Amino acid sequence: MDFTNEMKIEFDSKSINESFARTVVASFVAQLDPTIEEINDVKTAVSEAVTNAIIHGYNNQDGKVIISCKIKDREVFIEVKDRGVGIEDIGKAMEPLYTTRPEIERSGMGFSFMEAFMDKLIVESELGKGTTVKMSKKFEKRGD
Amino acid sequence: MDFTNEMKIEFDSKSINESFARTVVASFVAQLDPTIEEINDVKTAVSEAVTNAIIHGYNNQDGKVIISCKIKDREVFIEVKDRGVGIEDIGKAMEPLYTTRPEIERSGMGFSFMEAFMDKLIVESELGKGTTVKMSKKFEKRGD
Amino acid sequence: MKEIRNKNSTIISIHDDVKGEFEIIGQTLVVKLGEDLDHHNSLHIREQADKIIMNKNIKYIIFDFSGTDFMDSSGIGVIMGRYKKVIFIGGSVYVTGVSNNVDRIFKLSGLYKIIEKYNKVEEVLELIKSKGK
Amino acid sequence: MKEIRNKNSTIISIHDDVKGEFEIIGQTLVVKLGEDLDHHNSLHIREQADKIIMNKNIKYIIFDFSGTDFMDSSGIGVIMGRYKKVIFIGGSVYVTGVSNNVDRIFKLSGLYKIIEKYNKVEEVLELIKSKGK
Ligand SMILES: Nc1ncnc2c1ncn2[C@@H]1O[C@H](COP(=O)(O)OP(=O)(O)O)[C@@H](O)[C@H]1O
Ligand SMILES: Nc1ncnc2c1ncn2[C@@H]1O[C@H](COP(=O)(O)OP(=O)(O)O)[C@@H](O)[C@H]1O
Repeated sequence: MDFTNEMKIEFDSKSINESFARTVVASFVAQLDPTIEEINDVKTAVSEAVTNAIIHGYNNQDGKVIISCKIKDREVFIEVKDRGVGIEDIGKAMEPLYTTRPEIERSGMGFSFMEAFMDKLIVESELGKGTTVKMSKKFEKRGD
Repeated sequence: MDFTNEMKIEFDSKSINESFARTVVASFVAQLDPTIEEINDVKTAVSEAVTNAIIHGYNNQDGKVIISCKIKDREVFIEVKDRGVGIEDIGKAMEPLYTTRPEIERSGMGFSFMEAFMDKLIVESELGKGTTVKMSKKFEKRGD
Repeated sequence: MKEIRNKNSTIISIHDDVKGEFEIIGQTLVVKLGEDLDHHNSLHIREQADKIIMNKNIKYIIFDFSGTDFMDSSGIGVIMGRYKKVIFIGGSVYVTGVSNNVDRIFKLSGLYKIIEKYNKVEEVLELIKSKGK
Repeated sequence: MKEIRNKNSTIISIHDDVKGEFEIIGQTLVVKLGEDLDHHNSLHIREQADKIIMNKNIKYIIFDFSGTDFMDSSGIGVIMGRYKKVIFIGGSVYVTGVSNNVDRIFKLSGLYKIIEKYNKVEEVLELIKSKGK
Protein backbone atom coordinates (compact mmCIF):
# COMPACT_ATOMS: atom_id res chain seq x y z
CA MET A 1 0.00 0.00 0.00
CA ASP A 2 1.21 3.49 -0.79
CA PHE A 3 0.82 5.33 2.48
CA THR A 4 1.31 9.06 2.47
CA ASN A 5 0.67 11.74 5.04
CA GLU A 6 1.47 15.41 4.91
CA MET A 7 1.58 18.39 7.22
CA LYS A 8 2.77 21.93 7.06
CA ILE A 9 3.40 24.28 9.94
CA GLU A 10 4.14 27.96 10.13
CA PHE A 11 5.26 29.69 13.31
CA ASP A 12 6.85 32.87 14.61
CA SER A 13 10.59 33.28 14.38
CA LYS A 14 11.11 33.08 18.15
CA SER A 15 13.71 30.92 19.86
CA ILE A 16 11.08 29.51 22.22
CA ASN A 17 9.59 27.79 19.17
CA GLU A 18 12.73 25.75 18.47
CA SER A 19 11.70 22.99 20.85
CA PHE A 20 8.09 23.25 19.66
CA ALA A 21 9.24 22.69 16.05
CA ARG A 22 11.24 19.59 16.99
CA THR A 23 8.33 18.19 18.95
CA VAL A 24 5.89 18.72 16.09
CA VAL A 25 8.07 16.92 13.55
CA ALA A 26 8.95 14.16 16.01
CA SER A 27 5.33 13.53 16.79
CA PHE A 28 4.39 13.47 13.10
CA VAL A 29 7.07 10.93 12.18
CA ALA A 30 6.17 8.88 15.27
CA GLN A 31 3.53 7.33 12.99
CA LEU A 32 6.34 5.30 11.41
CA ASP A 33 7.22 3.77 14.78
CA PRO A 34 10.86 4.85 14.45
CA THR A 35 13.72 3.92 16.77
CA ILE A 36 14.76 6.42 19.43
CA GLU A 37 17.89 7.08 17.41
CA GLU A 38 15.93 7.83 14.25
CA ILE A 39 13.68 10.24 16.15
CA ASN A 40 16.70 11.97 17.63
CA ASP A 41 18.37 12.28 14.23
CA VAL A 42 15.31 14.03 12.85
CA LYS A 43 14.95 16.25 15.91
CA THR A 44 18.56 17.38 15.70
CA ALA A 45 18.37 18.13 11.98
CA VAL A 46 15.11 20.08 12.39
CA SER A 47 16.51 21.97 15.36
CA GLU A 48 19.57 23.04 13.34
CA ALA A 49 17.53 24.20 10.36
CA VAL A 50 14.96 26.07 12.47
CA THR A 51 17.62 27.74 14.61
CA ASN A 52 19.41 28.86 11.43
CA ALA A 53 16.18 30.34 10.06
CA ILE A 54 15.63 32.29 13.28
CA ILE A 55 19.15 33.60 13.90
CA HIS A 56 20.66 33.78 10.42
CA GLY A 57 17.62 34.06 8.16
CA TYR A 58 15.72 36.56 10.29
CA ASN A 59 18.61 37.83 12.45
CA ASN A 60 16.37 37.28 15.50
CA GLN A 61 13.77 39.68 14.09
CA ASP A 62 10.10 38.95 13.36
CA GLY A 63 9.31 36.52 10.59
CA LYS A 64 7.68 33.17 9.89
CA VAL A 65 9.37 29.80 9.74
CA ILE A 66 7.61 27.15 7.67
CA ILE A 67 8.12 23.41 7.97
CA SER A 68 6.60 20.98 5.50
CA CYS A 69 6.77 17.30 6.29
CA LYS A 70 5.72 14.42 4.10
CA ILE A 71 5.70 10.75 4.91
CA LYS A 72 5.80 8.32 2.01
CA ASP A 73 5.90 4.69 3.04
CA ARG A 74 8.91 4.67 5.37
CA GLU A 75 10.59 7.79 4.02
CA VAL A 76 10.31 11.26 5.54
CA PHE A 77 10.76 14.46 3.54
CA ILE A 78 11.24 17.65 5.53
CA GLU A 79 11.49 21.22 4.27
CA VAL A 80 12.42 24.12 6.53
CA LYS A 81 11.87 27.49 4.93
CA ASP A 82 12.39 31.13 5.84
CA ARG A 83 11.81 34.35 3.93
CA GLY A 84 14.88 35.95 5.44
CA VAL A 85 18.16 37.35 4.16
CA GLY A 86 19.26 34.30 2.17
CA ILE A 87 22.74 32.80 1.77
CA GLU A 88 25.29 34.31 -0.57
CA ASP A 89 27.59 31.31 -1.04
CA ILE A 90 25.83 28.06 -0.21
CA GLY A 91 28.95 25.96 -0.83
CA LYS A 92 30.93 27.93 1.71
CA ALA A 93 28.05 28.02 4.19
CA MET A 94 27.92 24.23 4.13
CA GLU A 95 31.61 23.78 4.89
CA PRO A 96 32.21 22.25 8.32
CA LEU A 97 32.96 24.84 11.02
CA TYR A 98 32.13 27.77 8.73
CA THR A 99 30.01 30.37 10.48
CA THR A 100 29.30 34.04 9.94
CA ARG A 101 28.31 34.48 13.60
CA PRO A 102 31.22 33.35 15.78
CA GLU A 103 30.51 36.27 18.16
CA ILE A 104 27.25 34.64 19.25
CA GLU A 105 29.10 31.33 19.59
CA ARG A 106 27.74 29.56 16.55
CA SER A 107 29.93 26.54 15.99
CA GLY A 108 29.49 26.27 12.22
CA MET A 109 28.36 22.67 12.64
CA GLY A 110 24.68 23.10 11.78
CA PHE A 111 24.79 21.93 8.18
CA SER A 112 27.28 19.16 9.05
CA PHE A 113 24.85 17.81 11.63
CA MET A 114 21.95 17.95 9.16
CA GLU A 115 24.08 16.00 6.68
CA ALA A 116 25.21 13.50 9.28
CA PHE A 117 21.75 12.76 10.66
CA MET A 118 19.69 12.73 7.46
CA ASP A 119 20.15 10.73 4.25
CA LYS A 120 19.87 13.67 1.86
CA LEU A 121 20.28 17.43 2.22
CA ILE A 122 19.62 20.11 -0.36
CA VAL A 123 19.92 23.83 0.40
CA GLU A 124 18.26 26.42 -1.83
CA SER A 125 18.65 30.10 -1.16
CA GLU A 126 18.33 33.46 -2.78
CA LEU A 127 19.73 36.67 -1.34
CA GLY A 128 16.96 38.85 0.07
CA LYS A 129 14.35 36.16 -0.62
CA GLY A 130 15.09 33.44 1.87
CA THR A 131 16.36 29.92 2.35
CA THR A 132 14.84 26.46 2.02
CA VAL A 133 16.52 23.40 3.49
CA LYS A 134 15.25 20.07 2.09
CA MET A 135 16.12 16.90 3.91
CA SER A 136 15.00 13.31 3.70
CA LYS A 137 15.55 10.14 5.63
CA LYS A 138 14.44 6.57 5.12
CA PHE A 139 13.54 4.76 8.31
CA GLU A 140 14.45 1.15 8.96
CA LYS A 141 11.79 -1.48 8.51
CA ARG A 142 10.54 -2.55 11.92
CA GLY A 143 10.34 -6.31 12.38
CA ASP A 144 6.98 -7.34 13.82
CA MET B 1 5.07 42.90 28.44
CA ASP B 2 2.73 41.90 25.67
CA PHE B 3 3.83 38.41 24.77
CA THR B 4 2.37 36.88 21.64
CA ASN B 5 3.21 33.76 19.71
CA GLU B 6 1.45 32.25 16.72
CA MET B 7 1.45 29.06 14.74
CA LYS B 8 -0.61 27.55 12.01
CA ILE B 9 -0.68 23.94 10.95
CA GLU B 10 -2.26 22.18 8.00
CA PHE B 11 -2.48 18.42 7.74
CA ASP B 12 -4.24 15.63 5.87
CA SER B 13 -7.76 14.70 6.86
CA LYS B 14 -6.72 11.28 8.23
CA SER B 15 -7.81 9.89 11.57
CA ILE B 16 -4.20 9.04 12.46
CA ASN B 17 -3.58 12.80 12.61
CA GLU B 18 -6.09 13.34 15.42
CA SER B 19 -3.54 12.55 18.11
CA PHE B 20 -0.87 14.47 16.20
CA ALA B 21 -3.10 17.57 16.16
CA ARG B 22 -3.70 17.38 19.92
CA THR B 23 0.00 16.97 20.59
CA VAL B 24 0.92 19.95 18.44
CA VAL B 25 -1.50 22.29 20.19
CA ALA B 26 -0.61 20.92 23.62
CA SER B 27 3.08 21.44 23.01
CA PHE B 28 2.51 24.98 21.73
CA VAL B 29 0.46 26.03 24.75
CA ALA B 30 2.98 24.31 27.04
CA GLN B 31 4.87 27.64 26.82
CA LEU B 32 2.31 29.04 29.25
CA ASP B 33 3.23 26.41 31.82
CA PRO B 34 -0.43 25.34 32.18
CA THR B 35 -1.83 22.87 34.70
CA ILE B 36 -2.40 19.27 33.59
CA GLU B 37 -6.12 19.97 33.66
CA GLU B 38 -5.80 23.02 31.40
CA ILE B 39 -3.70 21.04 28.93
CA ASN B 40 -6.28 18.26 28.94
CA ASP B 41 -9.12 20.70 28.39
CA VAL B 42 -7.43 22.08 25.31
CA LYS B 43 -6.51 18.61 24.02
CA THR B 44 -10.09 17.41 24.34
CA ALA B 45 -11.54 20.47 22.61
CA VAL B 46 -9.03 20.24 19.75
CA SER B 47 -9.63 16.54 19.39
CA GLU B 48 -13.39 17.09 19.07
CA ALA B 49 -13.04 19.84 16.48
CA VAL B 50 -10.45 17.95 14.41
CA THR B 51 -12.43 14.72 14.51
CA ASN B 52 -15.51 16.62 13.35
CA ALA B 53 -13.58 18.14 10.45
CA ILE B 54 -12.37 14.70 9.37
CA ILE B 55 -15.60 12.70 9.70
CA HIS B 56 -18.32 15.31 9.20
CA GLY B 57 -16.57 18.01 7.17
CA TYR B 58 -14.74 15.70 4.80
CA ASN B 59 -16.80 12.54 5.36
CA ASN B 60 -13.50 10.65 5.79
CA GLN B 61 -12.37 11.68 2.32
CA ASP B 62 -9.21 13.59 1.37
CA GLY B 63 -8.93 17.17 2.48
CA LYS B 64 -6.88 19.49 4.65
CA VAL B 65 -7.53 20.45 8.25
CA ILE B 66 -6.05 23.76 9.39
CA ILE B 67 -5.40 24.77 12.97
CA SER B 68 -4.35 28.28 13.90
CA CYS B 69 -3.21 28.93 17.42
CA LYS B 70 -2.36 32.23 19.01
CA ILE B 71 -1.05 32.92 22.47
CA LYS B 72 -1.58 36.38 23.89
CA ASP B 73 -0.30 36.78 27.42
CA ARG B 74 -2.10 33.94 29.20
CA GLU B 75 -4.95 33.52 26.72
CA VAL B 76 -5.03 30.94 23.93
CA PHE B 77 -7.05 31.36 20.74
CA ILE B 78 -7.56 28.28 18.61
CA GLU B 79 -9.23 27.97 15.21
CA VAL B 80 -9.95 24.62 13.59
CA LYS B 81 -10.98 24.92 9.97
CA ASP B 82 -12.05 22.60 7.18
CA ARG B 83 -13.11 23.21 3.60
CA GLY B 84 -15.69 20.44 3.73
CA VAL B 85 -19.46 20.17 3.41
CA GLY B 86 -20.38 22.78 6.00
CA ILE B 87 -23.20 22.78 8.54
CA GLU B 88 -26.77 23.59 7.56
CA ASP B 89 -28.18 24.52 10.95
CA ILE B 90 -25.44 25.50 13.39
CA GLY B 91 -27.87 26.01 16.28
CA LYS B 92 -29.19 22.49 15.94
CA ALA B 93 -25.70 21.02 15.43
CA MET B 94 -24.61 22.55 18.72
CA GLU B 95 -27.49 21.05 20.71
CA PRO B 96 -26.31 18.46 23.21
CA LEU B 97 -26.63 14.88 21.92
CA TYR B 98 -27.55 16.01 18.42
CA THR B 99 -25.67 14.04 15.77
CA THR B 100 -26.21 13.31 12.10
CA ARG B 101 -24.06 10.19 12.29
CA PRO B 102 -25.49 7.89 14.98
CA GLU B 103 -24.73 4.87 12.75
CA ILE B 104 -20.99 5.38 13.26
CA GLU B 105 -21.63 5.84 16.99
CA ARG B 106 -21.13 9.56 17.25
CA SER B 107 -22.47 10.63 20.61
CA GLY B 108 -23.45 14.18 19.67
CA MET B 109 -21.34 15.48 22.55
CA GLY B 110 -18.52 17.06 20.54
CA PHE B 111 -19.70 20.68 20.67
CA SER B 112 -20.82 20.29 24.27
CA PHE B 113 -17.33 19.17 25.25
CA MET B 114 -15.74 22.09 23.38
CA GLU B 115 -18.05 24.44 25.24
CA ALA B 116 -17.40 22.80 28.57
CA PHE B 117 -13.62 22.78 28.28
CA MET B 118 -13.00 26.17 26.68
CA ASP B 119 -14.10 29.66 27.78
CA LYS B 120 -15.54 30.73 24.44
CA LEU B 121 -16.78 28.89 21.37
CA ILE B 122 -17.90 30.32 18.04
CA VAL B 123 -18.85 28.16 15.07
CA GLU B 124 -18.93 29.59 11.54
CA SER B 125 -20.00 27.49 8.61
CA GLU B 126 -21.23 27.75 5.06
CA LEU B 127 -22.77 24.87 3.14
CA GLY B 128 -20.35 23.54 0.54
CA LYS B 129 -17.61 25.87 1.75
CA GLY B 130 -16.57 24.50 5.10
CA THR B 131 -16.57 25.08 8.83
CA THR B 132 -14.44 27.09 11.24
CA VAL B 133 -14.54 26.51 14.99
CA LYS B 134 -13.07 29.33 17.07
CA MET B 135 -12.30 28.69 20.70
CA SER B 136 -10.43 30.54 23.41
CA LYS B 137 -9.35 29.89 26.94
CA LYS B 138 -7.60 31.97 29.55
CA PHE B 139 -5.09 30.08 31.65
CA GLU B 140 -4.69 30.63 35.37
CA LYS B 141 -1.82 32.74 36.59
CA ARG B 142 0.88 30.48 37.96
CA GLY B 143 2.30 31.46 41.32
CA ASP B 144 6.10 31.50 41.28
CA MET C 1 -3.44 -9.69 15.56
CA LYS C 2 -2.05 -12.17 18.03
CA GLU C 3 -4.02 -14.69 20.07
CA ILE C 4 -2.68 -16.25 23.25
CA ARG C 5 -4.66 -18.97 25.02
CA ASN C 6 -4.23 -19.37 28.77
CA LYS C 7 -5.91 -21.85 31.10
CA ASN C 8 -8.89 -19.65 31.91
CA SER C 9 -8.76 -16.92 29.36
CA THR C 10 -7.89 -15.92 25.82
CA ILE C 11 -5.90 -12.75 25.20
CA ILE C 12 -6.14 -11.04 21.84
CA SER C 13 -3.81 -8.16 20.97
CA ILE C 14 -5.18 -5.88 18.32
CA HIS C 15 -3.74 -3.84 15.49
CA ASP C 16 -0.11 -2.87 16.04
CA ASP C 17 -0.95 0.72 15.55
CA VAL C 18 -3.45 0.66 18.41
CA LYS C 19 -2.30 -0.40 21.84
CA GLY C 20 -4.93 -2.44 23.54
CA GLU C 21 -5.82 -5.96 24.51
CA PHE C 22 -8.92 -8.11 24.74
CA GLU C 23 -9.22 -10.80 27.33
CA ILE C 24 -12.11 -13.26 27.46
CA ILE C 25 -12.93 -14.88 30.78
CA GLY C 26 -16.08 -16.98 30.53
CA GLN C 27 -18.86 -14.63 29.44
CA THR C 28 -16.82 -11.55 30.33
CA LEU C 29 -14.79 -9.49 27.91
CA VAL C 30 -12.07 -7.30 29.39
CA VAL C 31 -10.97 -4.53 27.04
CA LYS C 32 -7.65 -3.10 28.18
CA LEU C 33 -7.48 0.25 26.43
CA GLY C 34 -4.34 1.96 25.17
CA GLU C 35 -3.02 5.42 25.96
CA ASP C 36 -5.57 7.35 23.92
CA LEU C 37 -9.21 6.57 23.23
CA ASP C 38 -10.09 8.87 20.36
CA HIS C 39 -11.95 8.41 17.07
CA HIS C 40 -8.93 6.83 15.36
CA ASN C 41 -8.38 4.19 18.02
CA SER C 42 -12.06 3.62 18.64
CA LEU C 43 -12.55 2.27 15.10
CA HIS C 44 -10.38 -0.79 15.73
CA ILE C 45 -11.60 -1.36 19.23
CA ARG C 46 -15.24 -1.27 18.16
CA GLU C 47 -14.71 -3.69 15.30
CA GLN C 48 -12.68 -6.14 17.34
CA ALA C 49 -14.94 -5.99 20.39
CA ASP C 50 -18.07 -6.64 18.33
CA LYS C 51 -16.54 -9.69 16.70
CA ILE C 52 -15.75 -11.14 20.11
CA ILE C 53 -19.14 -10.19 21.61
CA MET C 54 -20.88 -12.03 18.76
CA ASN C 55 -18.69 -15.12 18.59
CA LYS C 56 -17.97 -15.70 22.24
CA ASN C 57 -21.43 -15.05 23.66
CA ILE C 58 -20.28 -12.14 25.81
CA LYS C 59 -22.61 -10.76 28.50
CA TYR C 60 -20.32 -8.56 30.62
CA ILE C 61 -17.81 -6.02 29.40
CA ILE C 62 -15.11 -4.36 31.47
CA PHE C 63 -13.35 -1.38 29.91
CA ASP C 64 -10.07 -1.03 31.75
CA PHE C 65 -8.72 2.53 31.53
CA SER C 66 -5.72 2.01 33.82
CA GLY C 67 -3.35 2.68 30.90
CA THR C 68 -5.39 5.52 29.40
CA ASP C 69 -4.50 9.22 29.65
CA PHE C 70 -6.81 10.68 27.08
CA MET C 71 -10.40 10.16 25.97
CA ASP C 72 -12.81 12.34 24.00
CA SER C 73 -16.46 11.96 22.98
CA SER C 74 -15.55 9.17 20.56
CA GLY C 75 -14.79 7.04 23.60
CA ILE C 76 -18.29 7.70 24.92
CA GLY C 77 -19.62 6.41 21.61
CA VAL C 78 -17.61 3.19 21.91
CA ILE C 79 -18.87 2.45 25.40
CA MET C 80 -22.50 3.35 24.65
CA GLY C 81 -22.39 1.20 21.53
CA ARG C 82 -21.14 -1.88 23.39
CA TYR C 83 -23.61 -1.19 26.21
CA LYS C 84 -26.46 -1.42 23.71
CA LYS C 85 -25.18 -4.81 22.53
CA VAL C 86 -25.16 -6.52 25.91
CA ILE C 87 -28.01 -4.77 27.75
CA PHE C 88 -30.69 -6.68 25.86
CA ILE C 89 -29.38 -10.01 27.10
CA GLY C 90 -29.25 -8.77 30.69
CA GLY C 91 -25.55 -7.95 30.63
CA SER C 92 -23.66 -4.96 32.02
CA VAL C 93 -20.75 -2.70 31.27
CA TYR C 94 -18.11 -1.63 33.80
CA VAL C 95 -15.17 0.76 33.73
CA THR C 96 -12.04 0.40 35.85
CA GLY C 97 -8.80 2.30 36.45
CA VAL C 98 -10.32 5.61 35.43
CA SER C 99 -7.92 8.60 35.68
CA ASN C 100 -9.07 12.06 36.74
CA ASN C 101 -9.13 13.26 33.18
CA VAL C 102 -11.23 10.38 31.88
CA ASP C 103 -13.47 10.63 34.94
CA ARG C 104 -14.34 14.25 34.09
CA ILE C 105 -15.40 13.17 30.61
CA PHE C 106 -17.56 10.35 31.98
CA LYS C 107 -19.23 12.68 34.47
CA LEU C 108 -19.91 15.30 31.83
CA SER C 109 -21.39 12.71 29.50
CA GLY C 110 -23.73 11.25 32.10
CA LEU C 111 -22.38 7.77 31.37
CA TYR C 112 -22.26 6.82 35.04
CA LYS C 113 -26.04 6.56 34.93
CA ILE C 114 -25.75 3.34 32.94
CA ILE C 115 -22.32 1.92 33.75
CA GLU C 116 -20.53 1.24 37.00
CA LYS C 117 -17.04 2.34 37.97
CA TYR C 118 -14.63 0.18 39.98
CA ASN C 119 -10.96 0.50 40.84
CA LYS C 120 -9.68 -2.82 39.56
CA VAL C 121 -10.68 -5.41 36.97
CA GLU C 122 -10.38 -8.15 39.61
CA GLU C 123 -13.10 -6.54 41.76
CA VAL C 124 -15.52 -6.63 38.85
CA LEU C 125 -14.63 -10.22 37.99
CA GLU C 126 -15.42 -11.20 41.60
CA LEU C 127 -18.70 -9.30 41.40
CA ILE C 128 -19.71 -11.03 38.18
CA LYS C 129 -18.76 -14.41 39.62
CA SER C 130 -20.96 -13.78 42.65
CA LYS C 131 -23.83 -12.83 40.35
CA GLY C 132 -23.55 -16.15 38.53
CA LYS C 133 -24.20 -18.07 41.71
CA MET D 1 16.74 33.59 39.93
CA LYS D 2 17.09 31.97 43.31
CA GLU D 3 20.26 31.66 45.34
CA ILE D 4 20.72 29.06 48.07
CA ARG D 5 23.86 29.06 50.18
CA ASN D 6 25.05 25.78 51.68
CA LYS D 7 28.06 25.11 53.85
CA ASN D 8 30.41 24.32 50.98
CA SER D 9 28.61 25.55 47.91
CA THR D 10 26.22 28.06 46.45
CA ILE D 11 23.36 26.88 44.23
CA ILE D 12 21.82 29.29 41.76
CA SER D 13 18.64 28.35 39.86
CA ILE D 14 18.24 30.18 36.61
CA HIS D 15 15.34 31.56 34.61
CA ASP D 16 12.08 29.73 35.30
CA ASP D 17 11.66 29.01 31.65
CA VAL D 18 14.98 27.17 31.50
CA LYS D 19 15.55 24.25 33.79
CA GLY D 20 19.11 24.21 35.01
CA GLU D 21 21.18 24.94 38.04
CA PHE D 22 24.60 26.36 38.84
CA GLU D 23 26.60 25.18 41.80
CA ILE D 24 29.86 26.75 42.91
CA ILE D 25 32.31 24.63 44.90
CA GLY D 26 35.56 26.47 45.46
CA GLN D 27 36.96 27.30 42.03
CA THR D 28 34.66 24.81 40.33
CA LEU D 29 31.38 25.63 38.64
CA VAL D 30 28.94 22.77 38.14
CA VAL D 31 26.31 23.51 35.48
CA LYS D 32 23.41 21.10 35.81
CA LEU D 33 21.70 21.34 32.43
CA GLY D 34 17.98 20.97 31.77
CA GLU D 35 16.17 18.60 29.45
CA ASP D 36 17.13 20.35 26.21
CA LEU D 37 20.29 22.22 25.35
CA ASP D 38 19.34 24.13 22.21
CA HIS D 39 19.87 27.71 21.05
CA HIS D 40 16.97 29.02 23.14
CA ASN D 41 18.21 27.52 26.39
CA SER D 42 21.88 28.17 25.66
CA LEU D 43 21.31 31.94 25.74
CA HIS D 44 20.46 31.99 29.44
CA ILE D 45 23.05 29.41 30.40
CA ARG D 46 25.82 31.29 28.65
CA GLU D 47 24.91 34.59 30.25
CA GLN D 48 24.58 33.18 33.74
CA ALA D 49 27.70 31.01 33.54
CA ASP D 50 29.85 33.91 32.38
CA LYS D 51 28.69 36.11 35.23
CA ILE D 52 29.71 33.43 37.70
CA ILE D 53 33.02 32.64 35.96
CA MET D 54 33.98 36.30 36.17
CA ASN D 55 32.81 37.08 39.69
CA LYS D 56 33.73 33.85 41.44
CA ASN D 57 37.15 33.26 39.91
CA ILE D 58 36.15 29.94 38.34
CA LYS D 59 38.84 27.65 36.93
CA TYR D 60 37.04 24.34 36.41
CA ILE D 61 33.65 23.80 34.80
CA ILE D 62 31.61 20.62 34.92
CA PHE D 63 28.65 20.41 32.56
CA ASP D 64 26.35 17.77 33.98
CA PHE D 65 24.11 16.27 31.29
CA SER D 66 22.48 13.65 33.50
CA GLY D 67 19.09 15.34 33.05
CA THR D 68 19.53 16.14 29.37
CA ASP D 69 17.85 14.29 26.49
CA PHE D 70 18.53 16.62 23.63
CA MET D 71 21.41 18.75 22.43
CA ASP D 72 22.21 20.30 19.06
CA SER D 73 25.16 22.32 17.73
CA SER D 74 24.18 25.29 19.92
CA GLY D 75 25.26 23.19 22.90
CA ILE D 76 28.67 22.70 21.32
CA GLY D 77 28.94 26.49 21.07
CA VAL D 78 28.13 26.90 24.77
CA ILE D 79 30.79 24.42 25.87
CA MET D 80 33.46 25.70 23.48
CA GLY D 81 32.76 29.26 24.60
CA ARG D 82 33.21 28.44 28.29
CA TYR D 83 36.27 26.33 27.48
CA LYS D 84 37.91 29.38 25.95
CA LYS D 85 37.23 31.37 29.11
CA VAL D 86 38.97 29.02 31.52
CA ILE D 87 41.71 27.48 29.36
CA PHE D 88 43.91 30.57 29.52
CA ILE D 89 44.11 30.41 33.28
CA GLY D 90 45.03 26.73 33.19
CA GLY D 91 41.50 25.49 33.85
CA SER D 92 39.56 22.62 32.32
CA VAL D 93 36.06 21.66 31.23
CA TYR D 94 34.41 18.32 31.97
CA VAL D 95 31.12 16.69 30.96
CA THR D 96 29.26 14.12 33.04
CA GLY D 97 26.12 11.99 32.77
CA VAL D 98 26.17 12.06 28.97
CA SER D 99 23.33 10.08 27.32
CA ASN D 100 23.80 8.13 24.09
CA ASN D 101 22.19 10.85 22.08
CA VAL D 102 24.34 13.65 23.48
CA ASP D 103 27.41 11.43 23.22
CA ARG D 104 26.90 11.06 19.45
CA ILE D 105 26.81 14.82 19.07
CA PHE D 106 29.99 15.24 21.11
CA LYS D 107 31.79 12.59 19.05
CA LEU D 108 30.68 14.13 15.77
CA SER D 109 31.81 17.57 16.90
CA GLY D 110 35.28 16.44 17.96
CA LEU D 111 34.71 18.03 21.37
CA TYR D 112 36.27 15.10 23.23
CA LYS D 113 39.66 16.29 21.98
CA ILE D 114 39.51 19.20 24.41
CA ILE D 115 37.15 18.14 27.19
CA GLU D 116 36.98 15.02 29.33
CA LYS D 117 33.96 12.82 29.96
CA TYR D 118 33.19 11.24 33.34
CA ASN D 119 30.18 9.38 34.68
CA LYS D 120 29.49 11.43 37.77
CA VAL D 121 30.07 14.97 38.99
CA GLU D 122 31.58 13.57 42.23
CA GLU D 123 34.36 11.81 40.31
CA VAL D 124 35.41 15.05 38.71
CA LEU D 125 35.27 16.92 42.01
CA GLU D 126 37.62 14.33 43.51
CA LEU D 127 39.93 14.66 40.53
CA ILE D 128 40.06 18.43 40.83
CA LYS D 129 40.70 18.18 44.56
CA SER D 130 43.66 15.85 43.97
CA LYS D 131 45.06 18.29 41.40
CA GLY D 132 45.02 21.08 43.93
CA LYS D 133 47.35 19.15 46.23
N1 LIG E 1 18.50 30.08 6.99
C1 LIG E 1 19.65 30.77 6.77
N2 LIG E 1 19.61 32.04 6.31
C2 LIG E 1 20.74 32.74 6.09
N3 LIG E 1 21.99 32.25 6.30
C3 LIG E 1 22.10 30.97 6.76
C4 LIG E 1 20.95 30.18 7.01
N4 LIG E 1 21.37 28.97 7.43
C5 LIG E 1 22.71 29.00 7.44
N5 LIG E 1 23.16 30.22 7.03
C6 LIG E 1 24.57 30.63 6.90
O1 LIG E 1 25.38 29.47 6.85
C7 LIG E 1 26.36 29.50 7.88
C8 LIG E 1 26.66 28.09 8.35
O2 LIG E 1 25.53 27.52 8.94
P1 LIG E 1 25.67 26.31 9.99
O3 LIG E 1 26.54 25.25 9.39
O4 LIG E 1 24.33 25.91 10.43
O5 LIG E 1 26.50 26.93 11.19
P2 LIG E 1 26.07 27.99 12.31
O6 LIG E 1 24.59 28.08 12.42
O7 LIG E 1 26.69 27.45 13.54
O8 LIG E 1 26.66 29.31 11.89
C9 LIG E 1 25.77 30.40 8.94
O9 LIG E 1 26.76 30.96 9.77
C10 LIG E 1 25.04 31.45 8.09
O10 LIG E 1 25.92 32.43 7.61
N1 LIG F 1 -16.72 20.32 10.74
C1 LIG F 1 -17.98 19.95 10.50
N2 LIG F 1 -18.45 19.88 9.23
C2 LIG F 1 -19.73 19.51 8.99
N3 LIG F 1 -20.61 19.19 9.96
C3 LIG F 1 -20.23 19.23 11.23
C4 LIG F 1 -18.90 19.62 11.58
N4 LIG F 1 -18.79 19.58 12.93
C5 LIG F 1 -19.98 19.20 13.39
N5 LIG F 1 -20.87 18.98 12.39
C6 LIG F 1 -22.28 18.57 12.53
O1 LIG F 1 -22.72 18.83 13.85
C7 LIG F 1 -23.19 17.66 14.47
C8 LIG F 1 -22.92 17.69 15.95
O2 LIG F 1 -21.52 17.69 16.19
P1 LIG F 1 -20.96 17.18 17.59
O3 LIG F 1 -21.64 17.90 18.70
O4 LIG F 1 -19.47 17.30 17.54
O5 LIG F 1 -21.37 15.64 17.68
P2 LIG F 1 -20.86 14.36 16.87
O6 LIG F 1 -19.52 14.63 16.26
O7 LIG F 1 -20.79 13.31 17.91
O8 LIG F 1 -21.90 14.08 15.82
C9 LIG F 1 -22.51 16.52 13.73
O9 LIG F 1 -23.21 15.31 13.83
C10 LIG F 1 -22.47 17.08 12.31
O10 LIG F 1 -23.69 16.91 11.64
